[in-house]
Amino acid sequence: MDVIKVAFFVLVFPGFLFQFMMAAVLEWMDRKLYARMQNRVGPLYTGQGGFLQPVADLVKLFAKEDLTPYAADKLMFALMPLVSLAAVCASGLLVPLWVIQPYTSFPGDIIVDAYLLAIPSFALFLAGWFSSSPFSLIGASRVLTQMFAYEVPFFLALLTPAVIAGSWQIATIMAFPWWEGPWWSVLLRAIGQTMALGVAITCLQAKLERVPFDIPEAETEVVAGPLTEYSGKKYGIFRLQKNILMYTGAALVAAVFLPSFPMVKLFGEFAGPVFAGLWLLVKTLFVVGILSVIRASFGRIRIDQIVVFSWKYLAPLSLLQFLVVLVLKAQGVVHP
Amino acid sequence: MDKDTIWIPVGPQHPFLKEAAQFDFDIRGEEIVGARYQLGYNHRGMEKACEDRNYYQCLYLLERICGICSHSHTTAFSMAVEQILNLEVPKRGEYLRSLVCELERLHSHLLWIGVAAHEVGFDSLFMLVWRDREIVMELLESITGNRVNYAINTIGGVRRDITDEQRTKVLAMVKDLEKRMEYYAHIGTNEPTFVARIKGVGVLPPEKAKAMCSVGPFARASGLDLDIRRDDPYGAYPDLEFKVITDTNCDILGRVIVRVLELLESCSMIRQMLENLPEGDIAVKKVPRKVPEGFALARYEAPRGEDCHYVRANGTDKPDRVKVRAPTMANLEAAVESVIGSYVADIPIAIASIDPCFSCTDRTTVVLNDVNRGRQVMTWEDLRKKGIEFYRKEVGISLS
Amino acid sequence: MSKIGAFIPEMLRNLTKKPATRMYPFEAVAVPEGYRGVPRFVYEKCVGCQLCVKDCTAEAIEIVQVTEPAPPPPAEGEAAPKVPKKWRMVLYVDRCIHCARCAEVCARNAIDMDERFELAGFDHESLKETTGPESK
Amino acid sequence: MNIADYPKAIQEAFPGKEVVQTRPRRFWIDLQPEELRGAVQVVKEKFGIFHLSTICGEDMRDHILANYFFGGKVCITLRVHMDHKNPTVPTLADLIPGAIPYERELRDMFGVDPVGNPDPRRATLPEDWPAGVYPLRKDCRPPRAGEPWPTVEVKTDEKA
Repeated sequence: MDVIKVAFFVLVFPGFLFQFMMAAVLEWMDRKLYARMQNRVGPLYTGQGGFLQPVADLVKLFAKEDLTPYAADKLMFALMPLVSLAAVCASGLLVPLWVIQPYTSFPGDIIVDAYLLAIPSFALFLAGWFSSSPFSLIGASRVLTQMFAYEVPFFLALLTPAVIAGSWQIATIMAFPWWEGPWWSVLLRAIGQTMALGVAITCLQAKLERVPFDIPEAETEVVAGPLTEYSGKKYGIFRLQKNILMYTGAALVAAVFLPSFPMVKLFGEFAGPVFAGLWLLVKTLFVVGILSVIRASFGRIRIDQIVVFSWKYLAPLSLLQFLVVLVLKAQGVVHP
Repeated sequence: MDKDTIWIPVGPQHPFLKEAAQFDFDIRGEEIVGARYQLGYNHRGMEKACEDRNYYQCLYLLERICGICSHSHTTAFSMAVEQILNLEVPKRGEYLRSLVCELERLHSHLLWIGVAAHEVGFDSLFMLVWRDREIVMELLESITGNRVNYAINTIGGVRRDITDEQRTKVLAMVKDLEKRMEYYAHIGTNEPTFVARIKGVGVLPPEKAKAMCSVGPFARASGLDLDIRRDDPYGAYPDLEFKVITDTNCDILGRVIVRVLELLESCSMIRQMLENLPEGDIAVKKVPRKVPEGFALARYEAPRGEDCHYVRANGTDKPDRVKVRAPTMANLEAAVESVIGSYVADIPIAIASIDPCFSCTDRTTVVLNDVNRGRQVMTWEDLRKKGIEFYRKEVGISLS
Repeated sequence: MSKIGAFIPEMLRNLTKKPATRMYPFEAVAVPEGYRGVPRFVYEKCVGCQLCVKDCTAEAIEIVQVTEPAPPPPAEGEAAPKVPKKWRMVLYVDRCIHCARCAEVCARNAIDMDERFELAGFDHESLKETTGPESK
Repeated sequence: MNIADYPKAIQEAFPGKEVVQTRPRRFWIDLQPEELRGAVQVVKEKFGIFHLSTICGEDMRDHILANYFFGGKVCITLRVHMDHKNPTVPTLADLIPGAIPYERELRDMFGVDPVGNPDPRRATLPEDWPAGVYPLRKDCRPPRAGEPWPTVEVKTDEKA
């Protein structure tokens, strides 16, 4: 019985099938918002309001011819899409859709999640490196350079709520009663959290390689960067991986930074987890909406500019808010 | 080339190139240390083809040199032929020609701003600018009968008159558009991610621009005070009041500023022309089909710069030689040189900053079978057969 | 001075605006007056001077005489009745560049431009249009 | 300088040459190839016209003509007449670097050798274009619609 439960957990909910659905929904929402902000209509004809367009795109890609370059390392070239997909799907399992999740919720899962989210970038780098084309090589080196720029601020930002809650478990961080304590302590915590949220969302945008940080895949400069040689199924898997990454990354940010409510206490044993899950999804949509606005309002910056931006502004900012939180903690105002 | 240097080919097919051309860059890390270009992918043999066609056929053939500055090429060509024929185009005809020319400049510069934004990944600006460009395109369609190849010129004048209704429509459009352009000027010079990509990139010092014979907004952004409309006036321009916009930034920011300010200048010129539109004929009534022997050079300020047409007539109804020098040809060498020393990421925007149009630049080729190398020109049918055969043999899919 | 996020207000404003996209293939687009479509041939007016053929840049026009069976020989002592020549135009729409030079050069106004613009076909043959009197 | 003063000044600057004026702002001067560089210096220094608009080659049947258009407020055209057999012209690459692409085009299209041009590559023709075929000369005639495409047996130009 347990095997079936685990299989359901991994493959259906909140595993692959659910993540696939969320990826499709979020991509549709992102594309629609992006289009409307540019005064266009966006996807329109597949399903109601183009709702099925992401799925249709994926089906089309899977039906297309799959080419492997002659000079590429065949094994790594084929393996990298799967590795990155596996990593993001695993990280999706860690997102607590209800309060305490069986099998995957354990103390320290936020660290594991952060590392799992870093694997796709490495996979992308290796994919570009082993496809042996000049554009792929440039793209691969850009992936790595960019990763050094955003990864450290992202980790520092994720630490803030963990330090406030005094736990390395996402579910515990979510359950932290943020409304308790004197008003100024709540306010200070909120300021620290907001700064961390800004840093985290910026870094998430860089992790997802979207404008203004789509430097590795800059279409007009290096064709598609590391993915230049990919086509058909392998490219489809990379695309799917990117969309699932958008869901898991946004869900992680939404879970640890945006306020949660004790749903179980409010709505009871049965309805509580359902409401908790729905609330998390609403927060995820909100984060993706912000990501879309960022994507629409900026141009792409250069690789040297993102390194400068990240180490001049993002890293000091994340250090600063971390310091604020540590001081608050030492003064004993964090724990009510 | 040492072993640290990678050679990257950009083109003939590359997402940033809207037309085919080959650029080779030697890069070390992200820095460019060498650049070359090779043209010829868009050769269509137009100069040669003109020698086999009569003047009217040439006129509409030359209109197809380029989809953006189609009016420039026909105006320059008909100006050259009119010079040989000693025709005096009626004032109203001149005004209408210049009106379409300025409208074309509006849509060309708006197109360029959109393309430049797209090259640096600023797709929202690209979409909004092109949305507003559509207004100009529709006006041109209603005035001339087509969106792209206006075909309003004929030798000795223009073919269509403008109605009062269209006149008020153009004036209203100009008023709306001016407001939008001021907004784009604000965004183009203030949005930090956009400015960071264009400031100090692709620098072309004035001396170099002078030596490389640059033309148009590209040269004016380097501080060269060149404008055929003022230096060698034609059409309605002697009667109009306008400033020649120059900028001393010498980089892509300067080119954006020059183009945006030229848009506003064009708007004011359109208003002047429509308000003082003279009455009378729009074209010379009787134009001889045979052009007497002679030669003429017409210079014309196209949206991208100076457009030169040289025509030699030999007394028949066909020209003996037509030479077209499009502005991109003059600017390309300088643009490619200005990239050296900047980053790989700057290639698209630096090349695009001259508003390149390779169709304008290339014009001749004939495909011949080369027997010595055993290479043969493949027909479409042969290629298709070969593809089907390949798939049957190698992949095991039957496509037929 | 540069301002971070100078474009965000415009983006958010656009969310409430109606999209500028036109649903073209599903909703018809009206062409303006005087649009240059495809040459339309009025064969009653044509005198077969071939000027349009000469001036067509794309060599897309052919004007051919309609061959008709010879009229019955006239009766004795009568002059042969004058049979006007009839012309037929073969237009290769795939070559036509829609410059309207043929309409402009025609002295008899036998050609004008219609307003068609959705011209496509799977082969050259389907884009060949013949207008003129039916040959008997 | 006023537009009206130009004819006299140009005639003075090129003594012994016939200056043809077709329009108020168009001047045409016939030269031999070896006089070209001196004339360019005069145009640059005396009239301050640094802008070479373009170079236009022409096949005049009995000889080859290259027009150098210098465009400022007036357009001075230097017309260089060359032999049909072995046309050569001194390069302007050191005086006006912007002339390099035009000279390459001239070489491709008319077989005129710009002696001293630093760029030996083809300008616009494909790399396997047969050597010795110059498309814009009058003896090279492209096929019209309906005619078969020609197959020429020539040695491929290896240096390109």
